[in-house]
Amino acid sequence: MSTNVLRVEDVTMQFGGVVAVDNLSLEVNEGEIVALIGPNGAGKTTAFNCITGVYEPTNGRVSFYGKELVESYPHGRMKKTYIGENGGRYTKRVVPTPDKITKAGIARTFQNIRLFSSMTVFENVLIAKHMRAKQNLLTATFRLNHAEEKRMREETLELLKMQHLDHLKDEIAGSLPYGIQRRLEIARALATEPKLLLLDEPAAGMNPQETQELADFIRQIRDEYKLTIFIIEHHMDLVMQISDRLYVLDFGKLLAQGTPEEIQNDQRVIDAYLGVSEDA
Amino acid sequence: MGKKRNMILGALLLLAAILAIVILEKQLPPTHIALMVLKKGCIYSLVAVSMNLLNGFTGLFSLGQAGFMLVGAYAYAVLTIPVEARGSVYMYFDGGIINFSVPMLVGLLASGLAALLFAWLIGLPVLRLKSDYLAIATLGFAEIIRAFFQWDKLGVITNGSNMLRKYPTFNSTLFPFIASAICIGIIVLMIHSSYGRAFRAIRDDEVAAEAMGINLAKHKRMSFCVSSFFAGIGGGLLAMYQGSIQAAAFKSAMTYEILLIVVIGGLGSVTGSCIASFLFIASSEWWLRFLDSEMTIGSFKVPFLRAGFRKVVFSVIIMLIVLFARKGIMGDHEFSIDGICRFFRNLGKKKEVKS
Amino acid sequence: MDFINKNLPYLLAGISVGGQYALIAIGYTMVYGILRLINFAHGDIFMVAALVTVYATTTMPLYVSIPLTLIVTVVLGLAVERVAYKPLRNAPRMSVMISAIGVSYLLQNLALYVTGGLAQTYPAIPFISDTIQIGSATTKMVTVVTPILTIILVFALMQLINHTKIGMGMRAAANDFETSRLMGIKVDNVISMTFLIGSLLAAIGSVLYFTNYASVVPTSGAMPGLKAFVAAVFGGIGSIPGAVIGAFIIGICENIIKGLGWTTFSDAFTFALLIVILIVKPTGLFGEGATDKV
Amino acid sequence: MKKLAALALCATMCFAGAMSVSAEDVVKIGVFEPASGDNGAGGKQETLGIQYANSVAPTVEIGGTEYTVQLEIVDNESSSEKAPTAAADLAGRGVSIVLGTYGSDAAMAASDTFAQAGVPVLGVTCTNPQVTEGNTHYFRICFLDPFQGTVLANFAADQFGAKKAYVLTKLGNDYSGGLGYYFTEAFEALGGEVISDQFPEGNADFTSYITTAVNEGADVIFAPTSTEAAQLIIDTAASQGVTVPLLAGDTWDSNVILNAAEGKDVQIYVTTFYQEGGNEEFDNGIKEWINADDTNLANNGGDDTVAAVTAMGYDAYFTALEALKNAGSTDPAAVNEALWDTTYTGVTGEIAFESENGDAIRDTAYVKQANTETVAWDFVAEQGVN
Repeated sequence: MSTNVLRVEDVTMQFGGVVAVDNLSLEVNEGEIVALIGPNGAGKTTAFNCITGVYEPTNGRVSFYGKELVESYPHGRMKKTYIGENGGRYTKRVVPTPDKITKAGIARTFQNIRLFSSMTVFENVLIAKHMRAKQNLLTATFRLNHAEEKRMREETLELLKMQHLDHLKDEIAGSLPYGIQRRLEIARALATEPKLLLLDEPAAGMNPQETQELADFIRQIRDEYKLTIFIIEHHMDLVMQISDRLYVLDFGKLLAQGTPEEIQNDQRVIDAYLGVSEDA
Repeated sequence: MGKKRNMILGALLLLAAILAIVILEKQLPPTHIALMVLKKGCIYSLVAVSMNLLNGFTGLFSLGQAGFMLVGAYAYAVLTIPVEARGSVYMYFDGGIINFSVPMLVGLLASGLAALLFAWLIGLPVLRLKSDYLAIATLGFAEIIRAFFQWDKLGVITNGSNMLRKYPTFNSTLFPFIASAICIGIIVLMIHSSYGRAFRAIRDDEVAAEAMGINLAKHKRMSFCVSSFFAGIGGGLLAMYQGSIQAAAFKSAMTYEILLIVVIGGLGSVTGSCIASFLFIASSEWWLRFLDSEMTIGSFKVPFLRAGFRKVVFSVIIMLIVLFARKGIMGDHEFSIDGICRFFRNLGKKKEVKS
Repeated sequence: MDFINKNLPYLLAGISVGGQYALIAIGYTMVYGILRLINFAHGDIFMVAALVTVYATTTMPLYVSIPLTLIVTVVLGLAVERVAYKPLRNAPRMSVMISAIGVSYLLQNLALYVTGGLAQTYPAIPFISDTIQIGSATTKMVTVVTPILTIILVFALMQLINHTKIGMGMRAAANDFETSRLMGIKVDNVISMTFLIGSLLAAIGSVLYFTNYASVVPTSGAMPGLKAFVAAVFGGIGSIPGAVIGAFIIGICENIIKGLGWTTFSDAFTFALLIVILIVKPTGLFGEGATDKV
Repeated sequence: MKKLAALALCATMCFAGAMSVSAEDVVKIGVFEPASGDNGAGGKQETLGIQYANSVAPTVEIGGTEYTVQLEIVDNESSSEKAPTAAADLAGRGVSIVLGTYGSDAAMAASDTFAQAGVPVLGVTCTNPQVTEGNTHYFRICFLDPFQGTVLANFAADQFGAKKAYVLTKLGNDYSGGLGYYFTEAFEALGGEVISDQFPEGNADFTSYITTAVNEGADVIFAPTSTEAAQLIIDTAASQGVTVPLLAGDTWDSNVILNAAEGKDVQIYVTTFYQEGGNEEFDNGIKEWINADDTNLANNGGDDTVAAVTAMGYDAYFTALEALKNAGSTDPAAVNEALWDTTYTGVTGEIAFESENGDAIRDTAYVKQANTETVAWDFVAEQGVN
């Protein structure tokens, strides 16, 4: 049994009267590629957002390497209107902003690519180095952080080289083709030096060949950077090919979990998902 | 190579500008309108660049600039009025309670720091607000600050709503030019530093910036405070330029003017803001003034020309720029020698295509 | 009784001002609801309406000049939308807002040019300019007329929005601009309609407002405009009842503040109220929250 | 193409800026007055007086040469912020002396610029003491606020036996605040009680202020404000049925006030520099001149009532001519020197300057009451300080 990286316990996210994520619990272990699948609107991205601090979960806890990262319980107006489960179990509110979570070692990409579109490829990746640099506003402004800045630039260039993006480094990110934007977004996430990488539908809009390349790429970065990867995806080919384990979400609830084979043969999953929206 | 050449060229340009000012000052009487416009243009450049840092580079739509300028102007004036002049300035408040005065440069620094302090306090609550709400909240704060400084209970410090005067001012155009150049230089250095990149990342996409480990609250506050610091210094310089100040002058209209300068110059272009400042000040206070008085060419009396026409023409020009040259003079590019070469090359190309 | 006698005038003034702010605030809130644009020029359109009345009454009788004012104001509102906002529909929001500031600047300077910088005296309109006695307070009829008229107009407007096709279009556009365009709603017509209603109410507001405060200067629209906007935000932007209630609250509070002797802060107080509400409840009293999609 | 157009525009602007006019045997007198903003109305009336005077005496003999007097009129927008550049503009046009300005704020703000340019300024109706205090280039022909405030306080106490006064001033306005201050000082010295309030710029709703005055049981309301605010104050006071007298300083001496008060049940008293009828020849002359030109008529507020500031403008012009004659030169520095000893007997009385700050030596003010039926000013008293 390898070390546990991410543990999600009883996470519920309720918007008004709608429960988008319902009492979700899951685990991701070191070195694994784990996928979260489910039909459109099943609450996958919402689950990601709860993990990365974009939303404060209504209830539940998220831990990272055994350390509590996010925890909350229904409070304020939610106290009365909460309709999820395990309402009384959590008593603390630990709600870090997304940047804290990134700093802790969880990086993510977005379903609809979110690059810094007016900045160059190089700058996009360089931004990720900002948070770990030893500098402050004064030293940076007056260039007293010269060594640090140089290190950041070198590391960025190295990363771009490894991702074969170095020839594009001075291009404006927003003007790049879609597939390259995807790769750049992942490269940018890698630059934050994460231990866990969350990928939100990385294959969206790709053709079969590109998808295949992506599959290889994901495995490759896992090995190269010793990453653990948690992925949301629709492309079943991709998911079945690369995942070690899968979680299936439907209407916010966990429907099933297991290896790709187990899931493929799970009647509930076939009913709820596979049979219906193969190519959603 | 390229970078070095640009730096040398930039330094040469700066020297040339200083030389030009020195020559102008020798040639023209000290109150020549050209020099007044240059002085005010320098000050507005600084303020516009500081606003651009916020609106153009960090994507925070703030309309509080006049408020911070007011704080800066007051801090400068209150601290530097010579002790012997206080009696006559604070005539309704028995000379006020401050019985010391600091040197000019210290006062100028204090004007920046005072604005920074206010920005820090205001930033705590308002920077959480999004776009328009932030704009309207900062606008509101500027109005509150204005009322606060006019409050007669604080009259012993601020002289209530009355004018502050008799503080040290500058005579040479070089002073505001160099002061603004230094401040703008610092802002440029910052924009090109790691923090500047973080600010631009926030402008492009807040959510992604946060996912890159950039602490939104902290960086927004930083940008807000730095911007206000320089707006404060700009306010201090403006106080020096005017020779007397009054809180009533720092209305939201002033913020709008600066915002228009920033837009005309191009959001996200420092040189654009500077160029636009000079053009704006010169057109509104000098070049278009002839529109305000009746003129006859031969026996033909030019219609429409009377007091106020200047402002109508001026605002029409502004509207045309806002509507048809949406990116402003410089877009988000910077002025450079290379840029000029490219401009003319493109101009040539376009003509070829047409013919 | 003495207490009431002393404070009744403040309250009356507050209600009256509140009603006038409300009529302006509706224009702000509707435009913002659909275009997400703070129409900074709205207060100036209100001022122009007053100037039109001033100039119209010098040559024609009131029963012509007031309808004329309403028409001219509506045309102006529509023209501003067409010229200054429509070309920028796909531009960043900041550009549109700056365009609005530009229009406001232009209208003020035009007014300055036309009036020659002199304050214009607003004509006295029979009936609503008459003085009446309420309890111990003497005031103008307009003080009483304003809130009643405001409520009637708002009621009519609500009917229009809730029960007509164009009203439905407005609600749809406010909810999701792009989708409603896709669903075949003629968004441009809806926007024009919004500006039409907003300008019409501003014109009516100007008649009431300047009957009370009978002097028009180019900057007359700026402060009422800003305060009406604050009222719209206070009530929850996009919500018409919210804007009206917000306007009354601000009008009354402002006058109470003045009555308490804090006159220096009467404007500042309005903004302080705004900031507090934005921080405590960013969506205003009746606004609906929206979550950003990530 | 767009860029080219922009370039062309810039070029034209530069050209226009570089244009300048010059002629021989012309002496330029600067008119530094607001034509817009809060004091626009007053500034225009003051300018009218100067223009009329110029039409009466278009030339002046200086040092044996006949010079044509050219007026250089610049709008300072009633703003202390715009004043310095407007002043610089004037100085740049080579004026020998400047007249103005209505409103002490702009006068104080522009003072340093004029000092730097070495141009003497003759204040017409800027009454705040700080305008001339401690400088040698700013003179004035009007009385000062401490004097005016005291006169009004005495008048309130003597005429109405007032014990309690409500003083309403405009926030951030040196004229208003200053006069309010001196009135308060004098009124309290007479044993009266003062309740003071301030209204912010752009305020249109005076109901609350008037209500406060009534609630506090004030015997007089003193409101030294611009005519813009005055209109609203009078209107509100009338509609609230205020019976106590409204007092104000020289700014209210304007037909704007008369028109606002027309047919209303209000008592308005003002102190001023000149009473219409004081000089028949001047009155008739200027009325004819105003009525002859639509623009002038509009600038005077639509009728031919002669405002005191117009008379003051008229006198200021002739005082300036006197100074030019005494100087024997158009050099601003010489004019500045000559001003100290210049005297002139104008329609508003004797004009002479005291030797410390260059303030006018004036010891009387006229008190007038607005007649709401005839829409004219009735003379009440000539009041000094004693």
